[in-house]
Amino acid sequence: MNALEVRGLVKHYPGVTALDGVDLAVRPNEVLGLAGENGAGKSTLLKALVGLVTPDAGTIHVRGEQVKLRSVVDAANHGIGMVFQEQSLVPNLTAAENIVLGSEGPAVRRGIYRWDVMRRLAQEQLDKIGSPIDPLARTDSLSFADRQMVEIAKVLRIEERSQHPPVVILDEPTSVLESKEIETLFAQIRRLREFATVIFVSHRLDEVLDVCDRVCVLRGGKSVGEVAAAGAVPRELHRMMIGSTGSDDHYHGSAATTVVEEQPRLSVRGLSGASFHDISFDVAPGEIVGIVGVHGSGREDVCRALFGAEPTTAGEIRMDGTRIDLPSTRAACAAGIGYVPAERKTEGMVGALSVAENMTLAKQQARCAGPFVAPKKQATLVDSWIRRLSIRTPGRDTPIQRLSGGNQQKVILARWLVAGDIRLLLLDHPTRGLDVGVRSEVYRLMRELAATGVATVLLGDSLEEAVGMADRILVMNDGRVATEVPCPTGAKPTPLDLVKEMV
Amino acid sequence: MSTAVAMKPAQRLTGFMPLIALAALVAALTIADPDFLTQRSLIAVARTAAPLIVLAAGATLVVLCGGIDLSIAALASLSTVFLALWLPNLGGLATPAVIAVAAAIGAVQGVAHVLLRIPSFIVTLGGMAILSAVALVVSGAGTVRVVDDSPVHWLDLYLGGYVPMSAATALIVVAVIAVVLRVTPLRSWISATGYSESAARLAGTPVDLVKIGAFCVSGACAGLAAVMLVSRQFSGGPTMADNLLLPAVAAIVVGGTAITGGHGSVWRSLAGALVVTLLRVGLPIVGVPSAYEQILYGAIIVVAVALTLDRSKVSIVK
Amino acid sequence: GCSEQAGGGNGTAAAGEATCEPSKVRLVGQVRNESNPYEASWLAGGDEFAKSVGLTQERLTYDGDSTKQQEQISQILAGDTKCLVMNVLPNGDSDTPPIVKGADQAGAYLVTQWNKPADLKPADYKTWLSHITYNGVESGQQIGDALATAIGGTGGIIALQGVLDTAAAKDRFVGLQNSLKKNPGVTLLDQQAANFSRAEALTVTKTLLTKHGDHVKGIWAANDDMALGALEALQQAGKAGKVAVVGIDAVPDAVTAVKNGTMTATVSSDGSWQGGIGLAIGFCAATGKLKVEDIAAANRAFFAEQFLITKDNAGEFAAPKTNPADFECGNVFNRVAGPLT
Amino acid sequence: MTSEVVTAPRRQSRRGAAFRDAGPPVALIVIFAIFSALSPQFRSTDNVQNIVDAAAVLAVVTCGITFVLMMGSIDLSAAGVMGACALTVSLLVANNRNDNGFGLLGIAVAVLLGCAFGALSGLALVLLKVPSFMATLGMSAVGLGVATLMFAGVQPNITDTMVKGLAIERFLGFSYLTWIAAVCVLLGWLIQRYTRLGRYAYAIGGAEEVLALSGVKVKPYKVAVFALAGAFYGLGGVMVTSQLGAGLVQAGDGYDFSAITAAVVGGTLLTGGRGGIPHSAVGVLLVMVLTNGLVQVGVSPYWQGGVEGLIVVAAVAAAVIPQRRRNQVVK
Ligand SMILES: Nc1ncnc2c1ncn2[C@@H]1O[C@H](COP(=O)(O)OP(=O)(O)OP(=O)(O)O)[C@@H](O)[C@H]1O
Ligand SMILES: Nc1ncnc2c1ncn2[C@@H]1O[C@H](COP(=O)(O)OP(=O)(O)OP(=O)(O)O)[C@@H](O)[C@H]1O
Ligand SMILES: O[C@@H]1[C@H](O)[C@H](O)CO[C@H]1O
Ligand SMILES: [Mg+2]
Ligand SMILES: [Mg+2]
Repeated sequence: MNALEVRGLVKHYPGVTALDGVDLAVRPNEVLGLAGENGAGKSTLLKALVGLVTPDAGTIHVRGEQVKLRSVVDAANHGIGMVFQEQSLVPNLTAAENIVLGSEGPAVRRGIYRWDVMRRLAQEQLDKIGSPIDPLARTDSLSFADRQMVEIAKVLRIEERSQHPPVVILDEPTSVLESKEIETLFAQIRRLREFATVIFVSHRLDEVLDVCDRVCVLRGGKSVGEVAAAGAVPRELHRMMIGSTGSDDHYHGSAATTVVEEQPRLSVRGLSGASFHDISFDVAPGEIVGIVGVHGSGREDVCRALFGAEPTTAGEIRMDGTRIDLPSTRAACAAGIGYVPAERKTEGMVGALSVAENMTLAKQQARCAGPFVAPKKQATLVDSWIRRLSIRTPGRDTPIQRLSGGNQQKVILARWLVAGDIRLLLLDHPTRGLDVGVRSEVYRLMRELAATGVATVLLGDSLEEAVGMADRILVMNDGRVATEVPCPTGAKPTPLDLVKEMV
Repeated sequence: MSTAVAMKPAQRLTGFMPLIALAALVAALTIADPDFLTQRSLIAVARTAAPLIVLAAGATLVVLCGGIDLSIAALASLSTVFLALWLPNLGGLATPAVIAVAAAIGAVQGVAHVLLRIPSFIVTLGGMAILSAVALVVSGAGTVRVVDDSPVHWLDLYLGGYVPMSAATALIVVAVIAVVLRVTPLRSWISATGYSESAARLAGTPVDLVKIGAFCVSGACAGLAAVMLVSRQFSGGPTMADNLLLPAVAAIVVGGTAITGGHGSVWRSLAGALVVTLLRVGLPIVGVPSAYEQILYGAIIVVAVALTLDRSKVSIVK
Repeated sequence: GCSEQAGGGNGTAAAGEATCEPSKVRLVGQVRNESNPYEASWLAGGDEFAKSVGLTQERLTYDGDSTKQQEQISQILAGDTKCLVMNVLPNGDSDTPPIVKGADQAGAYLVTQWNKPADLKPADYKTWLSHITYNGVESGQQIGDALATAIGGTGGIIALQGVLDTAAAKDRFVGLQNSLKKNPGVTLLDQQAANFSRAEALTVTKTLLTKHGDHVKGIWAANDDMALGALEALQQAGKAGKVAVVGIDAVPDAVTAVKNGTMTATVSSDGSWQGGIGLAIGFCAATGKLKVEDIAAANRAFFAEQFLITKDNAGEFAAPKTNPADFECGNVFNRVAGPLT
Repeated sequence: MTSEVVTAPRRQSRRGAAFRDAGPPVALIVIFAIFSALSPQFRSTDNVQNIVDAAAVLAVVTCGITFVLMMGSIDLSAAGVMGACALTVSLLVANNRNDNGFGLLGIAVAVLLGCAFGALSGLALVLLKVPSFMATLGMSAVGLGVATLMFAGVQPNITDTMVKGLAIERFLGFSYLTWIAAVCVLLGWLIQRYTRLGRYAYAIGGAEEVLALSGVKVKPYKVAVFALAGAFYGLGGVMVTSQLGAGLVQAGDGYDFSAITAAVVGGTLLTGGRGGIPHSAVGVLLVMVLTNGLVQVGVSPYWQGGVEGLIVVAAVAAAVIPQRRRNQVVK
């Protein structure tokens, strides 16, 4: 008997059919992968399984029995729980409270907290996954990876609720993790499999094949096939996802610019701040420099400091030989520096504003005639970039929050390109959450920009990405540059070489 | 900016909600007292509403940026004192001088908010207390009479015999702010700041300047409101406008501008100010007894906000 | 072109001339609020007068909000003003000029009380019939003197001021200062504003009592509400009966306290008479029984009679009620104590 | 790949966490020390007692408002609710207007009325989706109207000796009202720490949307928090009535903004999710020390409000220094 089965699930949104008759069967104690392009319907399907989306047609069966899932609580009572794509813990509560949140059971009697019971309940969940964290620690004092453990522990709590082996759904849990943390997570997933069923979504196909037993592929809201993970290769999955073979050269290495030795575009000397010290490096025009390091290595802060978003205490920054001061992001912007933050939803885009407004936010002059916005100029400009980057949007006036993540990311990249005056681009996890196809497009775009002489600093979404894209890699460790590794096409270091320096 | 393209009829309706609320209120008052709907009466409402409209319009910018300005009324009171003190010497120049000083005071609060990183609620609450104290001291704790009010008298005239100059001025202020926002990048900057300050900042938006600018305009508007009050009252006083704070905030919210920032407009505040004014003067005039007037005022304001707020723009209401 | 006045109205056509049918007269009484005993009694007095001539009073309250007061007045004046009579308590001195100007333009009969700028005179207007107030300097001094006597002519006192920017607060304080000159043995230890409010007076007094301790022999309050707050503070500090307290207004609770001896003195301001008399003067003028030009100059702006209330005479003031005779057209100026100085 | 991963959550200052709760208590001590140095009367036992006694009502009102602020909402209804409850209690216990004499029961009714007002604000928020700023402002007007209706022109003076005694009788040097306030603070702290209501209020301020994803229905809790706050205001109204010996419509004048000021000065964030009752208690003391101290050192009445405003801004500014970040969002 299948742990979970979906038959002919349909979900329409105004103008979109998110699910178009999906069938899916999940066997007990397997790890099932779910792959598909951005917008293929993965999240919608999963949300239907935890009662957050009510399907228009089709049925859901849990352990052979047809069920109607009306809410998260409903789903939990049937033993289904989900770790959401954006972390969903209450930061100012303790880990224990988060774990039992919504199903406190004996930990809260008549509205009164019994902290010792709560601690015990939480500890039981944490023990299942062997996490050593203190249940009474405040969640926002935990590391990112630890918080993810808390999320898993929280989902496992449904086991007690339903008296059945749980089904644990993980929607893109790795997109925000470092490789080391991903390893830990995978170890957890393998452990979970002993007593639970897991559904796992990721855009990193190698990962999917690594951890899953079986992978189902969605396209346009339909199931288009499945593969057994053992022996399968990412290319095969990719082909099923987009219906044709992708390019061999994922990182467009052939388009890599040959960097000529000349005056560096960016030159950083002895830069220090709260979480980084004495950072020095150069980036030549057209060069892509990757910075790798674990969480807390300070690389994000270096990146932000170069954009005037983080104060520095010492050191100097030169652009094309001229010393510049970066008291604000505005100053950085004016100096021809662009920044794509990792947190797209909260720091990258202004959700309620339109595509056009988001795209022109940094470079207002590009849509203005004098001090005034020129609607025609804006329309032409924005539409041309929508076309150039094949951004899928109903129109330039659509609020950006209605676009899929990949398309949102393209708009944010376009933001720095519209004026044509960009000299240095700082990319913090620019491909986070993007499907392989879109990712490849982003890489191509980076190559094109490099070819026009734009210098790029890249904090890759994965080590592979950094290695694949960068001409040179800085390894940061504990706020300092540990080493610098050349990374030319054809003579790339292996990720393992870098990891040694990172820890 | 022009999200009109994809607007559904229901969404378009929410844009008109403040006007619908206004019309409903006029209708209700007219039913309660048919004499209320006379030309003279409506002209009086327009004249009465002028300072409130100006105050609310200025403060709307601060609210759109995600902050709040609690000092506007105290600043307006202080400005009436300055104006009354300066009119004898500066004559016609007193008006621009007062507006400039008020703008500067607004800007100083903006700078304090931005540099010290204190919530605008607290900065302007402190500002309110400080400005009140200054007004009390500067005025010698008393009314400053304006003997020759000719430099501000124009505000008390009627254009074509019908349109109060103060109301016309208020309308112009609203229109100017609205048009400037519409045709320049300011609108994007302000809403980006209000919706998501960190995203705005990381897109190179001059968030700090935008906020300081908003406080500055809010201050200037308080100054102009003070000029209107002096022209109507022939004097300045250290507490003269103090009671306009909550009505001004109510006007902004009743107009449907989100108190959390980002979504809204000065036009909405114009409608909101008229609603609030109608409630303030209309209820007692049509004969609602004092105690019931307060109860009705409270209830109607809440219902009006329930009507005008466009909930699709704000997911969580705090 | 611009004009002084909104068009389409009835203008000043009949101002001060027409005699109105008594039943056509519209009576409006406006005070700050209905939530303080003094002003509530004012409106009650207005109601009683209105009833006596078969009319009803339109009651307006503006919550001590100057702008709201002006807004209401302009709205009233935008309606039918032919036989309009208004008895108004302006919030502060500065609120009187625009009210007077508006009423004058509309030809509405107006009586104001308590607050007006010194240089603004009813005699210069046609329908601004009279301004009535009490002599604040005098009352401030009277209770100051009573306080000095109560503490035996020597010792420290503290003063609770009213809303600092009102004429009432200032005049009364001037009166206290006069009294202090007359009583050199009395020293003013401290003065704080408690804004005519009972609650604020309570906290301020408690603080001043700890600051000055047993040096405080008496408390001078610019109105009874504050005096009553001070009494509570004394009680809470265990000093009830040991410190003399004086106030102004003769609100019922204060009169009772004076009668009991817990308070030393207060001064009568007769709220219900004030509420009735303003309407009465206006009504008499509107119906032609009182010709504006016949009103004696001294009666166009006058101090009304007031009495110092001490334990001896408190009984007579215990239950204030209106006397219909006061409101007859021949008697409306019976309580004039003297012209405004 | 075997060694411990050094992890530090992004952009979260550990330094700040240690410092941030220390600011307000330090400010309280500093300000207290300054006034003590300036005025011997200020540091007298009598005056310290006086400060604590004077803080009683504000402490109770601030307890209520703190829960609302913790959720990230705001509450401006204190003035109206307190007025209505003051009139209610003064007309229910022995008084000069009627023959009632319900004593404690009268107090209970007043507190329940406050609770009902709060619940109404909460319902307007969750059902009509009216922002709390406006819902509570409206409710304040309604409360004042109801109070004015009950006032009906004649001041109700209370003759109930028990109610009057609360402000006059003392235990261990402090008035009964002060002890009531102390109990409220303790109770508030227990609610915040040990009840689902308190913890959820805190969580709602931290991440409201997450609660929904965890299957928690937040609406009832929001209403309950406003109701709880209303109950505290109701009690505050009763306490003012006991102090003044009479039921005043204006009983709650100014408490709305002072309570918010006290809570914020104490370290509760207006955006919710941080702070709490102990913070607010410190904030209340800070505000009271300030008002009392300014009178004691003889600052002119004209300037008192202004100086207080300045110090409050300075105190909050000083308190946020340890947490200041370049890209921090402050609304
Ligand atoms: N609430 C919604 N309203 C309207 N359309 C929606 C909604 N949710 C999803 N959609 C649409 O349904 C489609 C499927 O979206 P879904 O989020 O399931 O994709 P996904 O496979 O999870 O994509 P990604 O890989 O980016 O996470 C998309 O076209 C999306 O635009
Ligand atoms: N109000 C809306 N109207 C239309 N589409 C919406 C709306 N809200 C969300 N969507 C769609 O819902 C989809 C799913 O949202 P979700 O939060 O799962 O993001 P996502 O697609 O998974 O993002 P990412 O690509 O970053 O993984 C988005 O792709 C977006 O197109
Ligand atoms: O009510 C107030 C005070 O009580 C004072 O007597 C001044 O006059 C009235 O305005
Ligand atoms: Mg998804
Ligand atoms: Mg996704």
